Amino acid sequence: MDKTLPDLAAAVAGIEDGMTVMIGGFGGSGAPIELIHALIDRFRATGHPKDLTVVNNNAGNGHVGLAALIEQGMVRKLICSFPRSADPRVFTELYLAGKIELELVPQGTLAERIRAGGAGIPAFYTPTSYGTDLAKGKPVEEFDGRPYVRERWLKADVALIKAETGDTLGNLTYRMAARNFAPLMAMAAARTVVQVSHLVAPGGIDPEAVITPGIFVQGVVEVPHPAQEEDLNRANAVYPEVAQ
Amino acid sequence: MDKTLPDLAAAVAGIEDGMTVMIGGFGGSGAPIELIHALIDRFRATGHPKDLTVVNNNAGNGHVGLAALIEQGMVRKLICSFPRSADPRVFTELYLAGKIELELVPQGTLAERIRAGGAGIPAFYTPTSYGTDLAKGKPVEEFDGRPYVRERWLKADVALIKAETGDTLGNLTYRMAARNFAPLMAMAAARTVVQVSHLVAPGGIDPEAVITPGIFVQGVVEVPHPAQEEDLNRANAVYPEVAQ
Amino acid sequence: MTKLSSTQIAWRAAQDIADGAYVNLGIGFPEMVAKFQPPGRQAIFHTENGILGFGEAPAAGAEDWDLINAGKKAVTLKPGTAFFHHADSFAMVRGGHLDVAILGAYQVAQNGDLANWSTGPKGVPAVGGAMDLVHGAKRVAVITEHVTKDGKPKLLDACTLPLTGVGCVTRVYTSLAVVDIQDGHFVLREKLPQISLDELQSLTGATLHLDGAVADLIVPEL
Amino acid sequence: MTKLSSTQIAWRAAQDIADGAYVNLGIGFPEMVAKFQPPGRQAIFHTENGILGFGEAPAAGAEDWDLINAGKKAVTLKPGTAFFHHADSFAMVRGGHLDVAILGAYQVAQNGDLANWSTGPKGVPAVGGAMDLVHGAKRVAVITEHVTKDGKPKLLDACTLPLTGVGCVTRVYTSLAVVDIQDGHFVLREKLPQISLDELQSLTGATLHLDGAVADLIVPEL
Repeated sequence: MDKTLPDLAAAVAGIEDGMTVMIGGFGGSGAPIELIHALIDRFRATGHPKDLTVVNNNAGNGHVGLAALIEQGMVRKLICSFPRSADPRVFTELYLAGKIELELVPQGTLAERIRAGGAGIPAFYTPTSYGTDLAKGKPVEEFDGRPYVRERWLKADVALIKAETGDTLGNLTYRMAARNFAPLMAMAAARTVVQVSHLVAPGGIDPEAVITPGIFVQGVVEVPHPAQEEDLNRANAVYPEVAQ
Repeated sequence: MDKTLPDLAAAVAGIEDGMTVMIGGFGGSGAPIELIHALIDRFRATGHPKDLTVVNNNAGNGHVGLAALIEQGMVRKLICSFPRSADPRVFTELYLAGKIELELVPQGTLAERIRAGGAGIPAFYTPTSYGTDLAKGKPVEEFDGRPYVRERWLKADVALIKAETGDTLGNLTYRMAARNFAPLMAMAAARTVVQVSHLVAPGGIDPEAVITPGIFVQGVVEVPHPAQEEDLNRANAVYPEVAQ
Repeated sequence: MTKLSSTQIAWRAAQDIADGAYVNLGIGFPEMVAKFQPPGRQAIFHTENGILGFGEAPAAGAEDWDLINAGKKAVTLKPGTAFFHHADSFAMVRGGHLDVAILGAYQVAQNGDLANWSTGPKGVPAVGGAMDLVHGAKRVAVITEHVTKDGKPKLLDACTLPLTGVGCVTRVYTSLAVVDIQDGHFVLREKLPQISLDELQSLTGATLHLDGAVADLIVPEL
Repeated sequence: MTKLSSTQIAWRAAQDIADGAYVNLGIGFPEMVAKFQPPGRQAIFHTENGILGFGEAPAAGAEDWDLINAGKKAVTLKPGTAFFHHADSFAMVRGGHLDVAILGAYQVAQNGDLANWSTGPKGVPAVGGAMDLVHGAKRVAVITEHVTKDGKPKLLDACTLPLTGVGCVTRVYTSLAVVDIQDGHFVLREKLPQISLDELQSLTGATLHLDGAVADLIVPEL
C-alpha cells in the first residue's frame, strides 16, 4: 500500500511512446519541473518516450520544464488553452513549422473536460465557445432557450503533478495557486505520479486538509526544495545544460 | 461586504412559497437543524413559506429537522436519493397518502446535477441508471460504444447549509463527513445561507483550508453548539415541542 | 440445509480483496466484509458520504455523528483518512477509481443485471448510491443468500424486479457457491462440498456452466 | 486628438464596480482597473488560476511564484483569500457567480459580440479563459481604445475577427466614450466633452443611438 517511489527515474519509468500525459501547472506555478526533467533524461538515454500528447494550460516558457520537453522533440501534440508565455519561442517555432500539433481549448472547458474524464462523465454541455471557431464541428443544443456546445471528457495515460505535502497513501496538499489543474489531472489519468516537497506518513496530513485523496494517486516521489520555473527562466536556465 | 446575519429569523426571511430549497446533510450529519427550525417557526407564525420543493439526500428522520418541515406540511415535493431512515414515518405516511411528491434520483447523479447547476453545465451524461426505471424518458447516447443517460442540472432559490467555521466573507470549512452535499448546494443556489458553529473575521481561516469560497455564500449566521439530528432523535425530540 | 451464514459469505468475499484495494461496501450486510480482511492485507474503504480510509466502528457511546458511513453508522478516523464532498465522492465511484464494490441483491441475472433497490411499485422507493456504484467500480460483486426466504432462486436467467444496473455484476458470493458471470452465463467456481451440483442447479434460476474444476467452498466457523 | 489614457479608461470602468462585487479582470490592460476602486468600496477579485480575494502586487523581489494571477504576475494574500482548483474556479465563472468581468477587445459589435482572442489564422492562437468569462459573469464589460492604432473603428456593426463570444458584452468603456449595448444597438451614455457627437460617430463602425441625455465623460488626471 506504500505508493512511495524510490527516485525520479522510477517515477517516469512507465511512460511510453504515444501516450497522453497531463502535466500540472499554470505557467510556472505547479509545474513539476523535476519530473519533466527526469522524463527528458530518460528520452536522452533511451530515445523514449516520444510522440507524446501533452495536456497543460500552456506551452512552456524559456528552455526548461515543458518547453524543454517540447524542444527535445518528444511532443507530437499539445492540448492547451494558452500557448503564450514570456518566452514561447520553442513551441512557436515548431508550431509555425508544422512540426507540432495544437488543440486549443478554452481554459474552463479544458479544466471541465479533465474533471469529466476523472468523474466518469463522457460529455457535458457548456455555453463556452458557442458561436466561435473553437465550437466548429461540435454538437450544439438548446437548454431553457440558450445554446450550448457539447464537449467530451479528456483522459490521460499518465499525469505528472507537483504537490506540497503527500503521504505514502497518496493524499496530497498543494501550495497556494500551484494547485490549479493538478487535482483534476490526478483524477483523469490512469496513473498519477506526484513529486511532493514533503513526504509524510499516513496521519501526517489533517483529513480535512487533503485536497487530492490518495485514491487518485499511484506514485509519490519526494523532491525537497523543487525548482520554480519562473526562477529558472529569470536565470536563463536551459535544460539539459549545454555542455561546455 | 459583511455577510453576517443578525439571527436565524433573518437567515430564513427570504424564502417564499413555491421556492426550491436545497438543504445540506446526509442523514443527520451536516443537517442545519437550527435553520430548518427557524423556517418552521416562520411558517407557524405567518403561514409561509409553503409548497416548497426540497432537495436533500434523504427525507428526514423522526420529528425534527427535515422530518419536522415535512410534518408541518410545508413541502410539496422532495428530490432525494434515499427517503428511508431509522424513523421515516413522517415522509412515508404523506407519500403513501399521495400528499407529497417524490423525485427519486441516484445519489451520485443527485450530487452531480447539483454541482452542474452551480458550475453552469446544463446537462451531462452519466452511465448511472442506464437501463433502469429511473432513466425512463431521458435521452440516451453512446460514447465510445457505451450507453449513457443525459441528466439536467439542478438549481435552487435558496440553500440552507451547516458549516463548521465561516468568516464574514462567507468562506467556509466543514466538520468531517458533515461536508457531504453542502459545498455543492452552496454553488447551486441563488442564495446560500449558512449556519456556522464558529464565526471569524476574514483571515481567520487558512486560505488553503477553505472548502467553500465566499463567492458561493450570501449569508452567514452563527449558531454555536448546533444540535445534532441523531442526538435529538435518540432523545425522541419533536419540533416544535408539543405544548403541555 | 447446510449453508453459509451471512458472516461466512462476507468472509469469503473478503478473501478476494487485494492489499491496498479501494473498496465500497453496500449498506447493511456487505459492511460485514470489512471485518474479514486476510492477515497482511489492508483495503481502503470508501463511503459515499465523503470519507476514504476510515476505521471500524467506535465503542458505544464514543460515536461522533459527523463521522458516519453511508448506512449512517458511526465509524472512526485512521491515519490517512480523507474527507471530501459528494461530487468528489461520486467522481471516485463513477470515474472507475474504486477497485471493488460489494453489494447486496434481490436478484442477479446471468448477464450480470442486478436488482437490489426496489421490490416493486408499492412502498417508498429508495436507491441511494447503488446505481452509481454498479457502473463505477472496476469489479462489482454481490453477496447474497442463494435463494429467497421462501426458497425461490435469486440467480436468474433474467431479473423480474426493477433493475439497478445492466450487465454490471461479475461475481456472486452466495450461501452455497461462488459464481462468476462471463459472456452472459453463470460459471460455477466454488460450491459447498455438502451440496451436489444437481441440487445447486435446482436452486438456481439459470444454467450453471462449468469452466474447469469446481473448487470446494471452504469457510471457517465464524 | 484628446482621448483618455488606458489608466483613465480603467479608472472609469472601476467607478461602476459595487462594493463587495466579485470581479474578474482580463490579463494585461484590464488588470489596471483594480487600482481605482472608489473610496469605501472593496471588490473581491477572482483569477482563473484559483484565487479569490487576492491583494495587489508585492514589492519587487518579494514575489512568490506560486501566488500569481492569470497573467502570471505575482499577487499577494489578503485576509479572506481562498485557493481552489481550476474546475472550481471555472464553476465560479461559468456558473454565473461573478458579478463583473472586464476584458480587452479587438472588436465589439453592436449586438454584443466580442472578438478579443485571435487576429486571424496566422501566428499562434491562444484563448485562455476569455471564452468562459464572456458567458459566465453577470455583466461583461470591455475596456478599449475607441479606434485601432491605424484609426479604424473597434466598435462595429459586426465583428470581422474570430469571435470570443456571441451577444455577451453589455458595456464598453473606450478612450472617448461609455457605450451600452441594448437590444442589438450601441447606446451612447457618456462622451468626452471635447468631442462632438458627429466626430464620435465618425470613429464608430455602427450607429450610436441616444436614449436620454449623454453625460460628459469626466475622468481625473492620473
